[in-house]
Amino acid sequence: MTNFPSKRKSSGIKQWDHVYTSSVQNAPSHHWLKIFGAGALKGMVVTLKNFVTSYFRKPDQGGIFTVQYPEERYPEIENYRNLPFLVYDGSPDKVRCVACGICERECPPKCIYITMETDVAGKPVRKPAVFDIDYAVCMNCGICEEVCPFDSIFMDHVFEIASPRRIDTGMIRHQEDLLKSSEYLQKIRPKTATMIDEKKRAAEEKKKAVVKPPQGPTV
Amino acid sequence: MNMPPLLRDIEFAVDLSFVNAKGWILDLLSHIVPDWVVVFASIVISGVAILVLGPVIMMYLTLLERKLIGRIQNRYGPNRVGIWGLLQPIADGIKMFTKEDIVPVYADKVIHCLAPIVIVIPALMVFLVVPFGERMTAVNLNIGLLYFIAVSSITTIPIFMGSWGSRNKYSLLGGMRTAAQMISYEVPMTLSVVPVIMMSQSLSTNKIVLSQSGSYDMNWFIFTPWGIVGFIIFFLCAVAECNRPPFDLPEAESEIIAGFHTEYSGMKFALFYMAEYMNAFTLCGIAATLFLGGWQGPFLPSWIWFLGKTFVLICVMIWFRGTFPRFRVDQLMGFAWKFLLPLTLINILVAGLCHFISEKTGWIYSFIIFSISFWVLVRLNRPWMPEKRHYPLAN
Amino acid sequence: MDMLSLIIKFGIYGTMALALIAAIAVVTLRNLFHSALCLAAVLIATAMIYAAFHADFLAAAQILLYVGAVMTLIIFAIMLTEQLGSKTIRQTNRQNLAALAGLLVFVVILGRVIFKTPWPVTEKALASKVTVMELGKAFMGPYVFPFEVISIILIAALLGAVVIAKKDR
Amino acid sequence: MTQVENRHPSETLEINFGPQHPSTHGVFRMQMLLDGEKICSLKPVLGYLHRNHEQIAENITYAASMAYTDRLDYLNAMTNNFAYAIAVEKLAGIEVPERAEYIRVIMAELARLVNHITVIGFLLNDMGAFFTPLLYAFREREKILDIFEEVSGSRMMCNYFRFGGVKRDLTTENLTAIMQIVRRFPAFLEEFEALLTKNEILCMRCQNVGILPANLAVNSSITGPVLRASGVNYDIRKVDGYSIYKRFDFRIPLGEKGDVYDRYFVRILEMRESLKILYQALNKIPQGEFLNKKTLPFLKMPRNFKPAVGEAYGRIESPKGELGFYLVSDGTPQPWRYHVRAPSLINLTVLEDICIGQKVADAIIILGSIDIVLGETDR
Repeated sequence: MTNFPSKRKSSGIKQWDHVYTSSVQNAPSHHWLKIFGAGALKGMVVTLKNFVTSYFRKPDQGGIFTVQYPEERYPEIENYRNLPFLVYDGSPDKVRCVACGICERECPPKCIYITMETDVAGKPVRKPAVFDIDYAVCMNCGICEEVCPFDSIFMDHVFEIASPRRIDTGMIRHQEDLLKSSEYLQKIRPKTATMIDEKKRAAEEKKKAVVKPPQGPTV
Repeated sequence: MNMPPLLRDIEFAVDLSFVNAKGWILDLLSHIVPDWVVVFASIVISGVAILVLGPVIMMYLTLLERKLIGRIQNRYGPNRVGIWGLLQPIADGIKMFTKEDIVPVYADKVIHCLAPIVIVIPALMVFLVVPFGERMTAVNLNIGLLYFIAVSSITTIPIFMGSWGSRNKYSLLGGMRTAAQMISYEVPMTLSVVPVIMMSQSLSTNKIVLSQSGSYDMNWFIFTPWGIVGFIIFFLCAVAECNRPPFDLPEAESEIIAGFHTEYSGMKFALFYMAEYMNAFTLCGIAATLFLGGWQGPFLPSWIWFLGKTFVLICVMIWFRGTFPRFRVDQLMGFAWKFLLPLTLINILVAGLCHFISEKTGWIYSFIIFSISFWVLVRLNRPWMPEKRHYPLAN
Repeated sequence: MDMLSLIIKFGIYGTMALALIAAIAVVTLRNLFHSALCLAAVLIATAMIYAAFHADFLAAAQILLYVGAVMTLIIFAIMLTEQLGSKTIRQTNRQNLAALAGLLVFVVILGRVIFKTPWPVTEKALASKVTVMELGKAFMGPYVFPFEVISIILIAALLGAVVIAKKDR
Repeated sequence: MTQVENRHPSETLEINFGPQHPSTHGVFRMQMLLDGEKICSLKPVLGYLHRNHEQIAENITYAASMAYTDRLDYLNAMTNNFAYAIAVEKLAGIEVPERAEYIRVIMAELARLVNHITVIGFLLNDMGAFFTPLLYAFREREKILDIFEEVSGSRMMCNYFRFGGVKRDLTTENLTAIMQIVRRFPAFLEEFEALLTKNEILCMRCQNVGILPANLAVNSSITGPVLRASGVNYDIRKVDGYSIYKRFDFRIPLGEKGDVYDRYFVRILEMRESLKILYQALNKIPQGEFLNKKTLPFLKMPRNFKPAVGEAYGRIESPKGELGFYLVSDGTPQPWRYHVRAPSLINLTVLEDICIGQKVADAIIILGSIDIVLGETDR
């Protein structure tokens, strides 16, 4: 059980029935406020109060809650998801994505298009040749991120992507536009990135541990 | 008032600065040009002053309204164009001028285009009798008040023209609502003025103001029992006359979109708006003149008193807009005919009574009369009164 | 000052001409709504003429009652019968004879008034200005009986209207 | 219902309210026949926002539909997710851990708060109060949406529920923030009510307008606050006791007459009851799993999630009424049949009955008080 510090007295929670029933409606019927017009006047007092308090109250206490967008920005929330991007480690040619196509298959509005790269001999390489996402179609559900077994696709925090065009340079993003470094991921989503890094390290150690023993006897 | 002579002189000079400025210009002109030009120039100066004043007032009233309502709703209001958004009205004006001017295909084009022009004329004409300050009435008509009521009643016709000319069903509904509302509210408004006319024994706005002087120039009509009731009724009717919330049925945007100006765009729309805001200003100004002593008031120059009172009333109008939902048509009419009208008639009687008895007994009597009549009227209007309801909480 | 009076004169004649033109338009225009608007123009022009002849009260009353109230009702009626936004009703002049008769009666009355007035008008009559105060005193003094009778008739008419309107329910 | 018989052949005016109209809450059209301002007939015209929701869902995996349910009633994605999750869990027989149930209830009740204040704000907007109640409501709504964003990643399209739990755990900071909202909300409600409940104009507009009799409401299978405002004690939270609602102490406010005012006030009271539930849930929430570990592989590979052949109907008390998902599985990764019982659509069926004989302005507020969201109505 989560225990909350008892702030009951200060925050106004007294008795249940008192707080959770409408005192306005249950006002005694002989109240002087029953005069016709009193309710309207009371409403005017409320708006006047808000008018006055808008000058000195804080946003979360009933003051002005506008965020003056280009100058002020909303604090970034780590879990915020907007549009997907691809992660590379170190340099852009070391893409985490192996073009397995799971995200392409699971994407509900089908906004991802992937083809696998082939080497000179025509043998497929575990790397995407084409990785396009149509941002105009994407509905920011985050399923691609969830299903990706290689932790290579993540939801971005960038939302200023307005464009007058839908195709070409507009909303269809190619692989080179989608690629962002793992440092960027660390920056925008520190918790997730750390978790993934730890998982990877653990997996690598496990791999080493698994790979080493057979090496031993042969040497 | 016991003020040092120098201070009084200064006040006097400031008070009459606009009047004196006009006098100097005319003096200067009279040396150069023939007499009839001087007379003409006098009219032109007053006219130009009003023609400039009207739109400027309208522009900054919109800003004031948006700012105040913004604050009421815990927003900033316009604050991007200029400091505190002071250039916002100008930006709006530019936007209005550059917008496409749409005339519906099946509209009655002449009437459709004429309506916004016609609506501004009465709105500007009523400025003539508004006493902005001592000796600052453009035309001192001896039937000023009647003129004001008469001219402002013309406003229905351009609204009709707009609603009929645009051939839109929403506009038509809006036009019908306007007609009903304007006619209804003119009656209690005119009747609520009657006690003022009775007491000041004049229809001239200037004389009405002068009759409210007295100790500290504070002998305003609102400080009398009939004045307070008359003022409330007049103000409510004024709000209804200029179609502002909670009486904004003719342009109810959530019901009939924008009523009579649904089909207007660009500058034509702006003209409708201008007329509405100028009407709001003049009606508040007249309310201040009739009940709040107009430009009377101690210490400060007269025109500051007048503008101050007027803007307080306008702020109350804006406050109404920020608070109240809208009436329904039948309730609106009922409020005028079944509630305000009887109250105005009673008010006239009370005013007569107060005239003949001493002030103290007058207060007591009128308080009793008003409470009884208020109670009776509320009883009679039972169908609309809020019901007390019981809400069981089931398990 | 000569110039000024000339301007005023022209103004008055212009208003008269406007009133006449608008009056002709009222009967000749085929669109009912346009006719009604022209009627409003006639009434306003008449009020302006009154005002020019120092009958301020009459002018204001004319605008208040005729333009503000009567015209509004007429236009209201037109809008209600206009099949609401569909095709407009055309104005027809079928009652030519009746109109002619009415016109004749009007001309006769007007002629009588003109012939009965002692021309040229005396200076004294011109100087006397009827103020609102005097009007009020007249209503409450010598003319109190007709005034009250008219109010009773109006109230009766009002009640009658309510009764007729209520009958439907 | 009250039929307006044509006593005297007066001219009627046919008028289209919408699809582009400021107060039809989206692209909804009401074809009205007016006699003056009185409504003689009213035909709701739907389908302007039809997006083929059910067909899409029948062609994608079960998990992928979760994101689409957000778009049904876009004001409360949380409850839509809840209903869908319950339906799929019934279909596949998935257990939900204790903590997850608590998180679900907390989110659903927060969504109810969001929905009800927004609806009341919009109702007042329809009534002509120039945005003031709406913006006060939005001020509080923002705080709750902040919570949604923190836990789910999106303010409105939450996509937060998963089969067998939720996507992410609530942190202690989240819980404290929610507690703060719950603590401060009554004060806001008092202010809101001081502005509205006793306002004479609001009473005049709302009382005895759009009366929905209890028998008509039951016969037309109306649900939610609209039904309860007519005095019928029916709340699926009590009737089904789904999830863990049986553990909480809360009551169902009932209306007296079934008019717009009752619908307004029942919502206010419901918010207070929701606060009670939230308060209890926040105090009782246990530690533990937030997601059934068995379903994790399915979430990683949605194609492998193939419920056994069968059908299931999961329903919850969404803020708008009974929201149900009917699923038929044929053993493939896609549902064979997927149907949504949308409360908005079914509540809308009485619109004509309760609007006839009222004024135009009333029709608008009746529509506002029924509380439709076109995303759900047209699907």
